[in-house]
Amino acid sequence: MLPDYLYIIFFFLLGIAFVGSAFIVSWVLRPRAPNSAKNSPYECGEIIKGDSRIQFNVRYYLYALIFVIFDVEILFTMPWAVVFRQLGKVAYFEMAAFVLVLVAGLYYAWKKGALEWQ
Amino acid sequence: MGELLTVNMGPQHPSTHGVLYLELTIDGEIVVNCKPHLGYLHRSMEKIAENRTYIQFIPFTDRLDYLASMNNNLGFCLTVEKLLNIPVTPRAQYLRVIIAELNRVASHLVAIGTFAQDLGAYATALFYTFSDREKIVELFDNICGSRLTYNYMRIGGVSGDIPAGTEQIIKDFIAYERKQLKEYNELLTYNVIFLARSKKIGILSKEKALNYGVSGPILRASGVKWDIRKEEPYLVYDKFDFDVPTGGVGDSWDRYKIKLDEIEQSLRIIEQAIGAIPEGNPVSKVNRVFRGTGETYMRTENPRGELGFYLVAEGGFNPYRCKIRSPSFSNLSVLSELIKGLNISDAVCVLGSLDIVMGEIDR
Amino acid sequence: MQNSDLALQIKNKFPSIVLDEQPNFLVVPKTALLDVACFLKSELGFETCHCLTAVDRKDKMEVVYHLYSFSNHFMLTLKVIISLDDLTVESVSSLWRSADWLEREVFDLFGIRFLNHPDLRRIMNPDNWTDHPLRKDFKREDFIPRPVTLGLKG
Amino acid sequence: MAINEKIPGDRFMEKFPGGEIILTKSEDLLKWAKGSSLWPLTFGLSCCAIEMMATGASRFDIDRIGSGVFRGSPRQCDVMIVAGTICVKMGDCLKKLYEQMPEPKYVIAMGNCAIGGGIFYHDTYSVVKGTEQLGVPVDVFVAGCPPRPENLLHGIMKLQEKIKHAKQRPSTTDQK
Repeated sequence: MLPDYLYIIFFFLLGIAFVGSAFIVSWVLRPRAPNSAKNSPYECGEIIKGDSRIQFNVRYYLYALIFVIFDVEILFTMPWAVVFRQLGKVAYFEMAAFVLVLVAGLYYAWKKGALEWQ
Repeated sequence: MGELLTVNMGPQHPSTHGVLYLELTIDGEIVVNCKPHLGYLHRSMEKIAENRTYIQFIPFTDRLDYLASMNNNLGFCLTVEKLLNIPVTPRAQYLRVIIAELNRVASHLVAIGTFAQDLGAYATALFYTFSDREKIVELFDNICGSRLTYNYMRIGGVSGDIPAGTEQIIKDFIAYERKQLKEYNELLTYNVIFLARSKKIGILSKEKALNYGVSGPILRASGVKWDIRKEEPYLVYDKFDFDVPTGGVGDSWDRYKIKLDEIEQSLRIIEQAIGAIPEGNPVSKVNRVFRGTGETYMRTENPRGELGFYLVAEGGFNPYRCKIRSPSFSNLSVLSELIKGLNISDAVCVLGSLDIVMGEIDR
Repeated sequence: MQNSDLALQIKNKFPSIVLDEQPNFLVVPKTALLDVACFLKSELGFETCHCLTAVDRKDKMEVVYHLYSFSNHFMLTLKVIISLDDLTVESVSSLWRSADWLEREVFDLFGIRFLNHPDLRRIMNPDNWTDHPLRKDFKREDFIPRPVTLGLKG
Repeated sequence: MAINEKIPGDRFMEKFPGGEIILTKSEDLLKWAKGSSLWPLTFGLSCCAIEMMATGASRFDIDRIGSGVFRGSPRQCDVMIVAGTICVKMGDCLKKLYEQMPEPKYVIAMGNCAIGGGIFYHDTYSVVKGTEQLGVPVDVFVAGCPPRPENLLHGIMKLQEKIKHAKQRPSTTDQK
């Protein structure tokens, strides 16, 4: 039973090492010369007018929400898509049902006007 | 109505067509107010004009609207000829018409390419139109030795005759360009996404256009049938028949479509002019030292609108005062009215359709 | 439609003002500018203020208006003479919106103040500048004049 | 075949007998990578910007030398091509943008106006006479008004050479 978990742990560590090495190598190689102008925010070369810490419009949150739903959907279809030939007909219809439920959700959001900006 | 945020669509920005600084106050994605700031390319042209002789100022007019340098040269030389009433040889008039119209085609091609790029067709349309423009720019390179700032027109004519095989090159280019125009129509003009992004965006009514002094393709897109080459013909424009395409509603798509149709009309003019070039020397034999008194105002049809020169001369070699009335300056003043209430991506679309050049606005 | 009959119509509409009529431009006194401009726009059909500029004549300033009427294809040049000690004139941006930016540019480069202009600030030069570059008496130390060429004595 | 037979034309790499493996210093590898992927900042000011776009377009194709990716924000750029006339108002914006670029950064002054004021040197009150006057160190000057696209490509190649043959690591603190 244990070796199965070993694989997962091994892949988890490999992921962390892969991402970490990218950071470490670039941290080592890049020159560092911070100065005040470089740390100031980039505003097309002009002085910053007004403050950027404001209450954002709720529309942005709705967009983010719908994006997350479909992102998770792809997360599930990916492993299925790798082996869907061996799984046969049943898995196919199962996945189709899963996708249809989400499309219905999108249709509802569309008709409700969540995607319109106004 | 959330809190308002002030965003600098500043001097260094990929879609402001030069160094234009728009201070946008936005509510989420909607532009509530836009305050343009100019002057980031103000090179004090009019002060220079007062310290240069008439001939010495011609290279500076190249750098005004640097996409249509020939038309600027033409506008300035016509004004000086009108002020000092200098004759122009007939061959020079035909050469000037051909080359000014070729430069109009090149300028509209850049405007179409950058407009499509603003709407998200990243660089594909730009590559098409720029490769067409390269043919014209190479032709100008043969004629007067430079790709962008030509300094080709002289007071009283043109600086040199066109090399021998140029008529044939121009004829081939016209045939090639007509094929390309059909391709642009299929590829871009009636593309569903392109229509969705530019139809009904930034509608400019006729009265507002006249009130803001807008001129050129943008005025014609709003339905005013007005072209200086037809209304007050200069050079030999009255000898050619070409029609003035006018748009319907005055939205961004109309402004784009007008430029395509105008390329077609310019090709027609060039075709008729090529066939009827008279013989003769390209510049009139006049005493090359120009001085005079008086004042005059002359305007010509630039690709972007009516370029006017107001020259005041007090007898010296240099003009006493030279005011350059630039079309993009008035065209841009409409922008802040057009984009109130649109979201930012549509504001970029309207700015692209107005087709401004900062060198001409800031002088 | 020529300068002369335009001047005639203005004279019988405003008998009081002194209208100086030149071959190709009209000079209007500063005080009567706004009503003449209104009259030109409403009755005589001058839809656009095509170009607005100023000329520094060393002893006086001239503000030059080029008004164009699309209906009868005529470009009128209107001039207003301003003395150097009181550089102000009425703003016509309420009549023609195109004059708004053009007046801001004249203010920036010449220093002529346009009364009740909606937003009169510099358009071309940085806002902290105090001098006006296009005046004939404009002096600055970093202003490098071009050396006079031997051939042409200006 | 000698073990470290030099590859003709480039003194960095030595070839192993089999020919598949190349031996080089990590420093040179880093410089080669930096040189061949110079991302320019879209900083077109006036007429030279049109020639820069023509260089980016399909005929002169700046992608051949690896710097076709024109980035909008200075945070993702390596080279700032100052293409056009620098005016007084634009001067401090240029200085700030140069400061905001991350460290291995280079500047190409394209066109006479960016080099030394060019045609706008005399009788102007609002033109900065060259990039150097703003205190921005310039690596390559590309002359011309506007320089032809081939000139700009040549300028970028000269910059690549400069990067490859740089003696020590160019940190801007001691670059003056």
